[in-house]
Amino acid sequence: MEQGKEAVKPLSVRYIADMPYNYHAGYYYSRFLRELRDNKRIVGVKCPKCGKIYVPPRIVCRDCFVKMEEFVPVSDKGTLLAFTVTNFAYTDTTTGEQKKIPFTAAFIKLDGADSNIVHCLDETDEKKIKAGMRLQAVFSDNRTGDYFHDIDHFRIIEGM
Amino acid sequence: MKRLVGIVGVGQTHHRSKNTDCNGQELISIAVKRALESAELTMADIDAIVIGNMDHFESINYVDMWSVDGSGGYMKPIMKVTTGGTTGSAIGHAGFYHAASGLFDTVLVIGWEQNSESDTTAAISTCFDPITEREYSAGAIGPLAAHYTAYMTKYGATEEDAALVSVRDHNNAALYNGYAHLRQTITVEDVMKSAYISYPIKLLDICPRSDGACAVIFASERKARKITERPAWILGVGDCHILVHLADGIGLANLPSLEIAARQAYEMAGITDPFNQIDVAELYIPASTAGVSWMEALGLCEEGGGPRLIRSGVTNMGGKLPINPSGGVLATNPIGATGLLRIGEAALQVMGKAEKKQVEGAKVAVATGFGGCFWSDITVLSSLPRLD
Amino acid sequence: MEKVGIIGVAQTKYQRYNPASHAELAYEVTSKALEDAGLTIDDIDNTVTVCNDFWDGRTISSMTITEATGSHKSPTTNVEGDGTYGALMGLMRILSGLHEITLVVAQSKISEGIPSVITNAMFDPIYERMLGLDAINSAALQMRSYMAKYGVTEEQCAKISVKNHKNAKANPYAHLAMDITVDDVLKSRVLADPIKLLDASPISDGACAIIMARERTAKRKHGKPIWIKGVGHCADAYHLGDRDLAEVDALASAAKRAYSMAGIRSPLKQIHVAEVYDAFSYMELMWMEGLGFCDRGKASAMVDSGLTEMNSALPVNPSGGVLSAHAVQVAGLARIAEAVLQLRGEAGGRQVDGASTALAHGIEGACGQGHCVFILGK
Amino acid sequence: MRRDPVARFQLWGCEGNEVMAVRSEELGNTGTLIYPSRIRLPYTWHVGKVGSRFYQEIRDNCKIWGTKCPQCEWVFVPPRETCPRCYRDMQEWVQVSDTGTLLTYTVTRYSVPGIQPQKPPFALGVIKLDGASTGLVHLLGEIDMNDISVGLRVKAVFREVREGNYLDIKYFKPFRA
Repeated sequence: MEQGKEAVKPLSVRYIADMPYNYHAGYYYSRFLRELRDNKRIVGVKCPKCGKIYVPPRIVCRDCFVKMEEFVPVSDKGTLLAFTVTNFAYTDTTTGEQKKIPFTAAFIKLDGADSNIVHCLDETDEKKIKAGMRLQAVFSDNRTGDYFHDIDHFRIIEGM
Repeated sequence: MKRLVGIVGVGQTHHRSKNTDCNGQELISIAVKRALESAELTMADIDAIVIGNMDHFESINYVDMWSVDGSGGYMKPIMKVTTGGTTGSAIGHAGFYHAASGLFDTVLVIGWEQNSESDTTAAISTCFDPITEREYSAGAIGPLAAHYTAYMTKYGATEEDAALVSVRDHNNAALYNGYAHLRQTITVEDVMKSAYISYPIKLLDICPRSDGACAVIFASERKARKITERPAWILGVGDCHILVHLADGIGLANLPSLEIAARQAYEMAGITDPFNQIDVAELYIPASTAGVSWMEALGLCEEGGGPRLIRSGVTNMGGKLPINPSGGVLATNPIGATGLLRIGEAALQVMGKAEKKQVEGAKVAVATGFGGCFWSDITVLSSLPRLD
Repeated sequence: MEKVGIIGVAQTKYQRYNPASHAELAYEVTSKALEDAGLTIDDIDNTVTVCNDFWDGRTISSMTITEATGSHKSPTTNVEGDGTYGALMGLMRILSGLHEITLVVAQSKISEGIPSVITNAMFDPIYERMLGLDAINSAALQMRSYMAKYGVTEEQCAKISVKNHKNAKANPYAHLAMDITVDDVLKSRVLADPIKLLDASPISDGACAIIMARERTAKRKHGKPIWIKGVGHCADAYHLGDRDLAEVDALASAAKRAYSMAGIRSPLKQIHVAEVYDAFSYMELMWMEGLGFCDRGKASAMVDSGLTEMNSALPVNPSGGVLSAHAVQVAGLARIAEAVLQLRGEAGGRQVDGASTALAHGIEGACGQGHCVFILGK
Repeated sequence: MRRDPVARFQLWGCEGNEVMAVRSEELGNTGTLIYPSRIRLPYTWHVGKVGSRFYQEIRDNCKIWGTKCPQCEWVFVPPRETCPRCYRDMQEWVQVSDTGTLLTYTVTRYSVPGIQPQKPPFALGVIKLDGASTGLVHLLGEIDMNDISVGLRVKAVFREVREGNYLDIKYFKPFRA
């Protein structure tokens, strides 16, 4: 090999990194997911100090830093705060395949909750969606304990 | 500040969309060698190293260990700090703390990313909670868009205001910064005509993804004074990592984390009148819309005063308070390095070494970092060891 | 170095499959550490979390425990590495003069992922990663190299495992506490020879938190602060082939730094108890050499003489060490927490009598490429 | 809107996914759930100029080259642009032998789907090639798993079809001069 003269075409190494994880839902999410699955009910957890209700439930109040233990149901209806229609393809990391697009990610404040949730709408035409719209959760018939499956999507309540 | 720490060297790569010439370690070494050269130091002078990036962008675990070939960390103290988008600013702060602790005199800080090695959107989607968020979360664009929509309604800001920010940053990069990734001048019309990503944010309003690295050398007061006549002294640091659920960031009227972080850093630095005391700012704005609405969190204007500030042109080069002479994040975004580039560029300004992008007579600069879940970091730098 | 004291420590019990989530584990140790220190979250003026995006299966993994540790309430950063590195970052933040009281939290749910897949990602993707290297078979390369260079036997390594699992019986937090014999170790299933199942540490979920404070504050807030006397960290070369795997130069350099800060000239005499990161049995031998408790290649003889057993000259890993509970990221911080308990005299059945100086050690990367050493004292 | 209505959640104590069986005896009756998922992503890593030349020489000529540090005079294989020990640029390329000495080895006997180059058991060793200062980690082949020993002389066996990656060297086999 003659030094420094030979043209080198840069190579690359390709492969798929595949890392399985058995995420543990823990005590708080598990309660939330079981209520969805078994009772079609959305529950949050209430801070004993400030009274804020967090959905999905979590162990500690963000503001008061006290442990929360009182689970309370909230409405399956709520208000659309913001949304994004995703039109560009990217890899679905749970499968390694391309994600199915378009989909509408929705940030929703459920009635009775003090925090917001993420889910999707069954509408992908941006012109038909407006922040402030009223929404309702649509549950799957065959529920498995998976938030993004048991609530299939949120629908826009007509006449709003 | 108990112990004074100064920045004495800054180096960066030429940022590109795809860097096939070198592997990650070699990319890092380019920035490191330039930083050493700028401070007229050798690797033997370095007492400790801090490095940061986003693991799943290159799929390398324990980057502090892996990087040793490029970072020069062989038989040296090295550690990794990572906090998402704020990684660059967090490692800058970590470098500062290394030197300020008195444990180390000369500290090399490295931020890097080879974004082209992975699907960045997919990799970033894994930052969302796997059980209750990940499925439909493709990034922070939605919340940023919602935020600006609310801001426009409340304060009469317009999409053109955001376009002005985009034009300012892109053109600064094109005209003054040879290292920048995107180096084309654009007009407000170009921005307005570009496609919507998520209303009101358009293609030319958002940052690219880049391959690149940045290295900054921090030194204790004694060492810094030996190395250079004019170090960039760190007068204040602040950070606030306020939220963890993406959805909770919706409906924020401002960027509270930046307000809190700025308050910490300003108090430390003795800044009471930010607009008049700060000469130049390098801000981590992921979208041009933030370049309008976050000005007030930094105390640069009154509530709702962002549009006025941007329209007046004072943040342009030649104005009273130039923002992002380097072109900022909208022109260059190697994610793990992005926040550190802000600190490095701000340091070059107060060291008087910013060359074509130099703001004449700049004595006080601020640099910010943004990321995670609406988190902010901020650094105040100056050519003066204290502001009186 | 200005005096910084550790005034609060907390650990969870380590176990495989802890049903609590990352945040729930982090909250448990945060609230316990606060209780131990007699503080509330409002007393904490900055936080260092220790999270790793691979082990946690999440980019920006620190987000997972931000609220649970209260780190959203004050300045914070996240160190990605062993817990000892997190503690070092916490220490530096206080020494800077900008902070008074630092909370350091590490949590780990190793049972969520596949350790071999995650540790495979330590190796260079353009070179060795394709060989199926992971934490176990790379350690096997090191163990063989060490045995070959210094004539160490598998039996001598097995003795470490026997000692540590036995010590663990007095540690309520330990994951694997048991009486085993050298023969049990030698006959256990071969994973990657010479490493056998009982030479290896378990997969544990768990968390640990410590709270440290500047001297004045530490004395005011706590009756028995344990002082940080010295600290050092250092990294060796990256590629396994660039290193002499049987040598411990990086550890020796880290230890030298920590010792000179702490005024330790004769480690064996001046240190009364050591908690070291024994992810595999042979590692304890190597680390003892790196820490200067004996000459290179002489640790096995030291173990043969029983010098590192409980009630001997230098008890090593009275807690049972990492062999008895291995929550990655947490394990080094847990070494510090255990050392603190020893110095406070609160180590219960695993107490080393009269301990006034202790060593805690963490490792980073493959085959102990990086090391961090803490010297603590009363 | 989910694509597949799969049962992703399982109660503690049920079988986990294919690679991680949850051991029921270790679980209490906590009613907590697990969520089997993964992070699966394609990556394209840039080898860089120096590494590409190394791979190219193996691929096209079955020759192994390293780079030599002007200061410590170590020859690094795989080659690096910068000496990791001295942090000096290395411009000198040095061809090393395809034969070498085994520094250490192990036989991996557990299986991990997705990351291993072949079905276990397989042998790995660190080989110091003649003329190199560093060891090269690689597979060992054409060898009885019980006959491997430190100090063994080995020789590279190249793949018939080479693609420009680490496995263009198929393995190292025992070699008698």
